[in-house]
Amino acid sequence: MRSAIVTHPLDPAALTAEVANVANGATVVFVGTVRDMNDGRAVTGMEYTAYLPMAERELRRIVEEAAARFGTNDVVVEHRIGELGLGEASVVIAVAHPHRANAYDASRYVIEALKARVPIWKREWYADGERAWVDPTRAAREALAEEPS
Amino acid sequence: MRSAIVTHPLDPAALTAEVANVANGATVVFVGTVRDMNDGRAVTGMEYTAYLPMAERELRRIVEEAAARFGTNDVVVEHRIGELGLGEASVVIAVAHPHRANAYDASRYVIEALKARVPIWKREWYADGERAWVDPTRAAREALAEEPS
Amino acid sequence: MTVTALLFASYADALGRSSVSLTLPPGATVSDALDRLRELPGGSALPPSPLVAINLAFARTNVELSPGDELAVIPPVAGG
Amino acid sequence: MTVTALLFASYADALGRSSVSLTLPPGATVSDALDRLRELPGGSALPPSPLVAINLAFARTNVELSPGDELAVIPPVAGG
Repeated sequence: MRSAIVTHPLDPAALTAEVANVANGATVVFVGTVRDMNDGRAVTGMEYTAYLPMAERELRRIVEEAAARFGTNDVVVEHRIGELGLGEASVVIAVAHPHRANAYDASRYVIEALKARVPIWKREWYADGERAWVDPTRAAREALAEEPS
Repeated sequence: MRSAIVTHPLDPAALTAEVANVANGATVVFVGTVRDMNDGRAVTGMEYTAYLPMAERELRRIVEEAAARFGTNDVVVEHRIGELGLGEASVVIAVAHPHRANAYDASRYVIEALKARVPIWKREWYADGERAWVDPTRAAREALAEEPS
Repeated sequence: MTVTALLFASYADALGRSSVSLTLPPGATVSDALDRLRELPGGSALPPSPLVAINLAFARTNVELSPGDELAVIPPVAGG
Repeated sequence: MTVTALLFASYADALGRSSVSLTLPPGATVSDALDRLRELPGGSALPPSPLVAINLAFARTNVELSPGDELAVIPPVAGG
């Protein structure tokens, strides 16, 4: 079990090796990468920033929760912050378990909790030169605001 | 999109690289490995055999189904046959998609369909020297047979 | 007509071979071929309704066979 | 008492700073601190009920602050 917020490029193979264990039959590795398009706008890069001590604490808790809930200590997650180019990995989650259902579910648990709770923010750089902080709640709020009252 | 049944050691990193694409934000890699215990018996290795032309055909179909159903061509799967030691990978599935939900679901689809439909068999080698073909349907059949009629 | 029956894993072990050439009357079905296999030494190990494939595609046991067909008798699969 | 308010991402951009030292009366709550932040230039950018954390743990806005607390005002998170 390990979690870290780092500034260097992530290495999915190293994290995969870290959870290897002959008691496990299934390993699930999730890699989140910077993509070239978001909400229809061309993106050229991304900048991640964190409230570091709290982000480290929340990430550690999430890994502990996943381990307890899905019954494996072979859970490792690293999130990168700083400036990332297209295709670069921002997060890698490696989970191994004797059985595949739990490996998938634990992996999914970690990424969903990370996106909901870990104080990390990202600013997209668009092809037109603009930069904007990503707000995952905006679409939902705008939809609510448009509802007839 | 690619699928193969091979006799050499699998390379998850190579398959991960194969589905990389700047349009994708999420990559899910599943690795199935030989574990040291099954149904409470110590296992020392595994031997996989296939009805090769049909296994290749079913595996290709499964990849095509996953691609169509979940909307990505970035799906690669390799299954190894032959003799495998503890901890060695028998199957690697790499899927990438713009969004994580589809990447996870497509990965899960491929492994479940593979286990249900691809004519591959495995023989476990136990610590006591015995070898036995694995029958995933045995537990269900035995439970049925024990039901009062 | 002649068809080739392929046996795998535990079925191949039980019958001591991985392929059998069967000569069957015209109109014979998969069931007829399975009955013939059951008469061979070790053939009683085949279950009542095994999974079968004809020429690489899963098939039902009431399907009629054609000369030269490759009939695979498939034990419970266990890939992954 | 004095508490330190931390601002991040769009909130830091709006107020032009990433931390503010606030002097508050005893018994002041998170809400009181947020009201004080809203009076600063750019402070109107803060939403009615932002997510907050006190000393690294998420907290409700009716919680009373203690001297030396680190109050983080947290924009919608977007990790991963």
